[in-house]
Amino acid sequence: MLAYIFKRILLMVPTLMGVLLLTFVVIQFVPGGPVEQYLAEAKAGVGGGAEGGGMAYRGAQGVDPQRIEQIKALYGFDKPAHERFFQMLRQFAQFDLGTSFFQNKPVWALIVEKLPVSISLGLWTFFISYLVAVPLGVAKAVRAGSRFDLVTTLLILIGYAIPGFVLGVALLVIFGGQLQWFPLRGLTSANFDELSAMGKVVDYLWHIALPVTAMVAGSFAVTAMLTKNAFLEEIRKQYVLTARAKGLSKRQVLWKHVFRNALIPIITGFPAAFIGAFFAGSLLIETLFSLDGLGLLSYESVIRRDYPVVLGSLYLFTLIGLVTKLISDLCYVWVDPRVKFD
Amino acid sequence: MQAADDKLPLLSVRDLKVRFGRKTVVQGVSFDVHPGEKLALVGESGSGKTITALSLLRLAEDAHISGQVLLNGRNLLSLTEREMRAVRGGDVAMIFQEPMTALNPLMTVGVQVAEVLQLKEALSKQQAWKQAVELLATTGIPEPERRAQSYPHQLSGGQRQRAMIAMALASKPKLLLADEPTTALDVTLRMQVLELLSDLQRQTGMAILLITHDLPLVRRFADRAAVMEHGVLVEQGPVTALFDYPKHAYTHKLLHSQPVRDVLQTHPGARPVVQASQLRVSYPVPLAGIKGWFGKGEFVAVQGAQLCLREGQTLGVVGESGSGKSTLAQAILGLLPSHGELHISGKNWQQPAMRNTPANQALRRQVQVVFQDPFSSLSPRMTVEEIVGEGLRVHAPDISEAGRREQVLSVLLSVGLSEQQFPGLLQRYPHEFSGGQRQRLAVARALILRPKILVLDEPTSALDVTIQKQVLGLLQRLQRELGLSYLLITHDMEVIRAMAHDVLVMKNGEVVEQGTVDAVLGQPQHPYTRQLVTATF
Amino acid sequence: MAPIQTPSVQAAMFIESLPTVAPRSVSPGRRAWQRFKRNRLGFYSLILFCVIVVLSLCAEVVSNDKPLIVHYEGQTYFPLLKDYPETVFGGDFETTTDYLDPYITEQLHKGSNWALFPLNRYGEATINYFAQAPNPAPPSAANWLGTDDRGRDLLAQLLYGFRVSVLFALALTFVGVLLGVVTGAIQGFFGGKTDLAFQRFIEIWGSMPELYLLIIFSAVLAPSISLLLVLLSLFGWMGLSDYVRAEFLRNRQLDYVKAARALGVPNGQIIWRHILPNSLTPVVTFLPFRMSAAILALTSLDFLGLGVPPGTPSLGELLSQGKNSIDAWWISLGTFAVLVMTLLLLTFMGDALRDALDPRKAQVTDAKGGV
Amino acid sequence: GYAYALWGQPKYAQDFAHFGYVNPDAPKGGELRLVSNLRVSTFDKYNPFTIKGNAPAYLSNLMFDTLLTGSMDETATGYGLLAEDVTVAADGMSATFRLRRQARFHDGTPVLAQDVRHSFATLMGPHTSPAYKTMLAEVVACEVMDNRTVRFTFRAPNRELPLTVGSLPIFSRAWGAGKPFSEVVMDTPIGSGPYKIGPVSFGKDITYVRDAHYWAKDLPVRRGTINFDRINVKIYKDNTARLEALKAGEFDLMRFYSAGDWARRVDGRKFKSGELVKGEFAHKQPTGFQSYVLNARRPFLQDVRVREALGLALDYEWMNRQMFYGAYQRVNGIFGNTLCQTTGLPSAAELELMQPWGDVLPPGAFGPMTVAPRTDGDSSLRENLRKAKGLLAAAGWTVQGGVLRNSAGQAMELEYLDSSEVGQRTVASWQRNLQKLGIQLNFRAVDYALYQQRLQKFDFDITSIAYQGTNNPGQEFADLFGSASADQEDSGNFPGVKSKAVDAFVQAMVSSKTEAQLLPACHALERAIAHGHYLIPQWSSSTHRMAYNQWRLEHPQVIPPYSNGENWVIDTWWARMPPLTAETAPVVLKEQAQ
Ligand SMILES: Nc1ncnc2c1ncn2[C@@H]1O[C@H](COP(=O)(O)OP(=O)(O)OP(=O)(O)O)[C@@H](O)[C@H]1O
Ligand SMILES: Nc1ncnc2c1ncn2[C@@H]1O[C@H](COP(=O)(O)OP(=O)(O)OP(=O)(O)O)[C@@H](O)[C@H]1O
Ligand SMILES: [Mg+2]
Ligand SMILES: [Mg+2]
Repeated sequence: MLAYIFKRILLMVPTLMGVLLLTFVVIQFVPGGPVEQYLAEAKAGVGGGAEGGGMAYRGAQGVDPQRIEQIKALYGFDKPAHERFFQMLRQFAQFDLGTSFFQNKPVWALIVEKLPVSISLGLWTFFISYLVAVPLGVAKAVRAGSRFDLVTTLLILIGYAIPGFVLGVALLVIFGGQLQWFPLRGLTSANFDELSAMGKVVDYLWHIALPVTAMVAGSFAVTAMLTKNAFLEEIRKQYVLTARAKGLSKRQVLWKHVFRNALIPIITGFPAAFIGAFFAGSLLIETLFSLDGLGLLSYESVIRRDYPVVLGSLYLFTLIGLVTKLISDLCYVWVDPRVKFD
Repeated sequence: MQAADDKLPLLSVRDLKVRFGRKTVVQGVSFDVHPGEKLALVGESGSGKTITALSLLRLAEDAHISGQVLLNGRNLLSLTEREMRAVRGGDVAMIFQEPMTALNPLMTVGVQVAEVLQLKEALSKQQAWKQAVELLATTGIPEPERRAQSYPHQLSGGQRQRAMIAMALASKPKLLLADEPTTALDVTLRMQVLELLSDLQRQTGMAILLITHDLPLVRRFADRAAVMEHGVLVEQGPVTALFDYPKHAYTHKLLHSQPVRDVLQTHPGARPVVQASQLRVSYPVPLAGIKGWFGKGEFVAVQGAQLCLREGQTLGVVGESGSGKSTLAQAILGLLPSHGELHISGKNWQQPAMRNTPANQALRRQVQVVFQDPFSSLSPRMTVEEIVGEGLRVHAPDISEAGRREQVLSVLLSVGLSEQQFPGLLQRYPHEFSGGQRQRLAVARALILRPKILVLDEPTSALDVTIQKQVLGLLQRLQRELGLSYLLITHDMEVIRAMAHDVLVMKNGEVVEQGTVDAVLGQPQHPYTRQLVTATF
Repeated sequence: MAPIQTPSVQAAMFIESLPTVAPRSVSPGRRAWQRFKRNRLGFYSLILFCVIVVLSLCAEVVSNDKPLIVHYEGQTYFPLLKDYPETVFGGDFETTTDYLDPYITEQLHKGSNWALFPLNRYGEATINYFAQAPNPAPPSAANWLGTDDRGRDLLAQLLYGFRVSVLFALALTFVGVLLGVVTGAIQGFFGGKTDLAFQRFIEIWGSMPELYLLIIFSAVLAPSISLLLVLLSLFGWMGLSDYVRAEFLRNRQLDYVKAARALGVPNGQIIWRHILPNSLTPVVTFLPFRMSAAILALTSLDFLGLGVPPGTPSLGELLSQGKNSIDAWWISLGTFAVLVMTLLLLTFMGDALRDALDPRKAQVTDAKGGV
Repeated sequence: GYAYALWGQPKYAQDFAHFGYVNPDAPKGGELRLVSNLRVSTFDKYNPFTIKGNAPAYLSNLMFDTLLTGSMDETATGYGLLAEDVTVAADGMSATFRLRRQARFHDGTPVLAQDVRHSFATLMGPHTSPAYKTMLAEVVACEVMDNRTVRFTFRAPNRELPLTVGSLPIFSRAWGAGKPFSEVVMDTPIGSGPYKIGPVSFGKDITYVRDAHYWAKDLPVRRGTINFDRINVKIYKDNTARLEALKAGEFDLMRFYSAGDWARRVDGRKFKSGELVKGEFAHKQPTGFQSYVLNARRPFLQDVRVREALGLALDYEWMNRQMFYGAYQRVNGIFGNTLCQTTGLPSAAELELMQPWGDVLPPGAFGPMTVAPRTDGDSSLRENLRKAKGLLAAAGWTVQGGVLRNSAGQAMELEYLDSSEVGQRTVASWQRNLQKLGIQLNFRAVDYALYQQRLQKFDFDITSIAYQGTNNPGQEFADLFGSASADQEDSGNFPGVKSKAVDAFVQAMVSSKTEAQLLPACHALERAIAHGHYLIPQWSSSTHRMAYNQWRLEHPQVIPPYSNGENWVIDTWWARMPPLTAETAPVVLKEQAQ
């Protein structure tokens, strides 16, 4: 097994290189790089204005070529592509992720800065959704076809069908704006530091209640249905009879015997979801509740062509993703000793 | 130990009827079991014995059960699910017919046994584990500590069966429903297990409902016997009376069916089709502790085996349970990697043998197999027609659909499964059959291709003597007419006597003795062989 | 080994007599269908879904800005089938008539002229130009479900949007499932080096900067539904592939696979007939969700100009409108209702499909379910 | 002198006590809570001038004084703030500023000529936003004459430049001293402005605190202004959330740019109770000329008649009614709401300018100024379309088989380029109307960066551009409409106007020495552009739409015509002290809200 793990870890290097190379090459073809952004900024006025207008514009002359060269050098575009690529690899090998084009921060710092929000949203969403969805799925499997099954299906599907951002807006307007039960933005209150420990916890929970609700509502359906179907698949097998013949209670049969057998499909998504809980952001929810998370960071870096952030976070997250994948593969073996990879 | 008639019966079954959809498979069965009594339920394969037993515990899925099942006067059929739970495992325990599928594949057998102890005896985890290991040891499993940590698929057929027995006995039930508990055990182990049961019975007054096809076993072990045919109890009574003066025609037939030896004489010059020497097969086993991270240990299941199977002949393989017979068979089939010399019709398996390379595939057509555990070897989502017809579909793709169906039907008929008997037979799924029927499906699947070499791993263990006779007769006839070669693994000396030309005796992964049937069974050399021959009841 | 003989010879070898009656057999497909039907909810969902899809397929007849028949000055016209210039009806322009124009309406009702309009008088892109309330307008007699933010009838939008979205989703789901299952099966079944290599490929492919790729494409190509289908298909299969791989990794070690191997069944058949049917749980589970995800995906790329071609009605587009004008509740509510309904029907159908694929499912409806 | 006026005399005499639109006795104190209106909804630095990163909203205005400051009721006059005297050389080649003695930076050091030069040099240096370089391209140098005198010299005489340099932010040399400017990021700026940075929740909110010892607080230009003790700016990343926060009373004032929001979504409890009110404050800012730009480089759009026909199909009245809630006025010409605005027939002076170009100018140019087509009252859309049909026919385009084709059989198919799907909404009705003419207008939305790239390469048929208006038109019009820029990629000449006449008018405009010279040139230019139908005028708003908390804020009665919304509020409004509550609010205020 260790040999396999070792092999996988070794393979991560070429994989990472492949990923970076691919992205790097693609980036060379994307129209509108940071230099162009800079030039556009040189001409555009401040935003706003009446609706229907496209780019706001006030007259200006072109920027002289010398300036453009300067700007290119500023962003490192004066060197040929392959040189930039290898320089980047060298950096990444030392876990130096570079510095953002548009913000005055190293990519590491940016990511670390956004983590609290992403972890807050992600982890809660993850725990709530699994803690609810898996038992719910089991209950649905046991009572397949009953009214309970029907009603819960209806509920989780409604939750799933409302896109998170629409639900978020609705929650925000009703509970934030109209009723003012919950705050409209941020992760903590302004006076967070002055609060007692208990007060801090309450304040924090109070702030994340709406965004987490918006995120979690849609997350039950898939896991619950997957659990249900995985259980239905197993529940009629012979060993379940044996377990029942031993006199085990329904719950013991389900959780001690069936669960492990039904786990493979559930586990496939689990590690990714768990790690994802730390690093995945939700652009729309973050925006809506004015939270500064990774979702927003990655989106903005793509749209604004902030290549160091794009590549740096890609590198980091791919690395984590590869490790996660390995863990989830190892989980298969742990759950089902019959599974072999060779 | 004759049960006193005046004593209240422990279990009283009255007019039990079980129905699957419109099909009634148990049609009004009534019998009593008294405390400490051993009642044997014998009968045709598929007559409803397993279903009857399952119904007592209300575990027959999708079945409609009616009638009365009184356990100490309580009707089990009207208990709540919760009350029923106390009965199961506690008052009544069951040994299932097919241990491979009946054991949870992802739990070690030790845990599965210990679980009962924790539940019913309220032992702590460690205590339960300790006791589970002891229980496994009493059933004769070697290295019980290691075996307890094995998953079911890492055990031999007989070992699984013994794990099943240990599990059932763990809770010291008042009534034990034992469904074919010894099919995968060799004679010596069979004795040991029966001994164990008798011991327990003496200690706790446990009653046993023994479902079996093994009539000698019934005669030796049971107090009373009941005979079942087509879902009806046709006759019951004390064993001696029943065996000596059978009243019902079916009972009569049952008692007088014996495999008949009807094989061609040995041709010493016949071409060898399977030849092996210095064959060594091993399984990787996890090592304990840190070492387990860096590598795997090895359990050598077959060591230095030498064998030769000639065209048109049968090589019988007998041996202790867990001695590596199935392993040997799988190696010959190219399903396990092996070391040493192995030639099938003069060819080698292309390594790794498990791979379905074209070369291997061509070879595969010549070597077919009936696995020891038929249930798990049948795809659960394929119908009988697909399962049995598959070989044809693969190896003779030009046969038309209708032609194929015809062949499937005829081969099924030849193993005693007919459309008249089972309406919609071809469209049934494996789980809708009885253990013996599944075994015959597996035989049919292998036979339909008329392979050159057939590996039969306990092909008749779940068959009653009448059907067994039919199937063995069929095998003999095919061998005569087509010159098939069989590698026949069995614990049943009768079968060996009827079928084999040569015999090979295995113990602890080694071939301890081999020679012609007459030589080996007539003048056994090895002490184990001697034990085998004399222990036959 | 003797060649396979003709069936009759073969049969004669095994048995004394052939069965006299040819067996009445129900094919496995039929049995599956029967199991499907036995799930009432799923069965009716299927029917309802088909009805709605068919209805949306003939949306032109139900909801259109063109009349079905026009009788004008003694002549009969079928505007649904043919475009008539306005000049035909006494207008100014040689372009297709706008039958909602009051000027034309007046012409069509002069004297003995008449026109028969569809149930809802708006087509997929019709702006209710002659409405008085600002857009988006709440439900009214003219627009039963209100209008969207550019003055199009919401009912027509939902009908046509459903059509576009569902057809797109079906296609995307089909392609995605196909790719996912095939790749997952190959990795899981062969394991070893195949798995190792393919997994790395997926990892690299999966981290492709999709957004940039799309931007590049949008620079070169005009948006169209088929382009979107291709682009989304390129990346949409990987999630499912992992699930199928996991199932295969487990199931390939089971005894019946060993048995099939021993039988000499080729790999393809083992995958297809033996393992796949037993590995479908995630596939069946994800089907409805993939459908609805595909529906939403239609808009997810709008901000890049790669969503549905502008002006194409789609449920996703309506949803984002609903978010932008939260006070126009009729937009969100209507769209949301259609989405939930679609999803529900699909899920119920998925449940029934699961039952259909499960041979152990009770043959009788009134069996005691559960453990 | 104490002030510099672009044209004529400053409105306020040298000894003025305060600007006319302020309340000189406005109480000081209280807090103004604003919401950030920047596109990027966070900040990561305090230096507003460097390229990288984002500075908080309003920082530059509140923390840095300038040499001159404008009044909100004049268009082009600067009154001395840091400078007590400004003198423009007779040849117009330089401007000299003398700094006030009492001028102090936040760290207490005096503002010296060296600081002015340092500020100029830094802004022109490599580390700042290119906008400064563009703005100051005509400034050759900044020389220190003595400690308190500084002179800017110009490349060519240009009346506007003294105002431009007068509006440069001035900061201390001590700010981030010793570091390259690009690394001055988190150092608190040392300016001389009225506010300092107070409590900050970094990246989220910022509070500016009034400098109690602000050196200029008693200057006439500052009398009655800067009344709030604290100005708090909150950041919301989402528009809906921001709107809800307004309704919930989390801040005091918000400006609206969307007519739909203003008409439909600004209501709620606090509006009913009268705490929040919707205020529409009329202004006289130039309308600008937000327009649909027709790219005349494209073969189909080369004919002025085709371009006019396209404009006739735009039903502005419908849009204003159905989509804008009647909130806008139609733009007319490029100088709306300024002195340069053109009406009626050309004057003699204009004719004199135009006559030499009779053959290159569009024929209508000598007639009355264009008036955007209407679809209400006497005229109707059908009529406009008929007219358009006629124009198209004259240009050789007729409908064949339902599609507009030219003699070569090419179908008229145009593409509208936008950077977001949202634009589709406004274009939809135009598309519909064009369809009636047989013209297919496709809407194409592309990624923002791509959009810019295509604009730079003039790779579009039609797009929409919000040209900002100006009271002091000048050289920039050569970039916008000049022949030279028409062929130069990356220029501002999107419609591709290439006319010697236009070049001549721009030249006349730039070189005019007096207003009397300037105006005819502007009119001629406006006529040439308008009659060329390069731009299909859109709409503009003549009011600042602001919802504010009237229980907490009060504003002066006089609304200065040239203020830009928030600046007016920050400068001249004051806090009600104590704030009103539901009990204390007078009935008038409540009724006003109804
Ligand atoms: N789930 C099911 N659906 C339909 N028929 C079934 C089902 N399970 C069993 N049967 C049928 O019920 C009959 C009785 O089966 P049972 O398993 O009790 O036989 P048995 O007596 O135990 O036979 P064997 O000795 O072969 O194990 C068989 O004919 C079998 O085909
Ligand atoms: N996958 C495995 N991993 C480790 N050990 C195994 C595995 N499979 C079988 N064994 C061990 O190999 C030995 C031989 O097993 P095998 O199945 O060949 O026995 P057998 O002779 O067929 O016995 P039986 O008569 O009980 O079927 C047993 O001791 C068993 O525990
Ligand atoms: Mg049985
Ligand atoms: Mg065996």
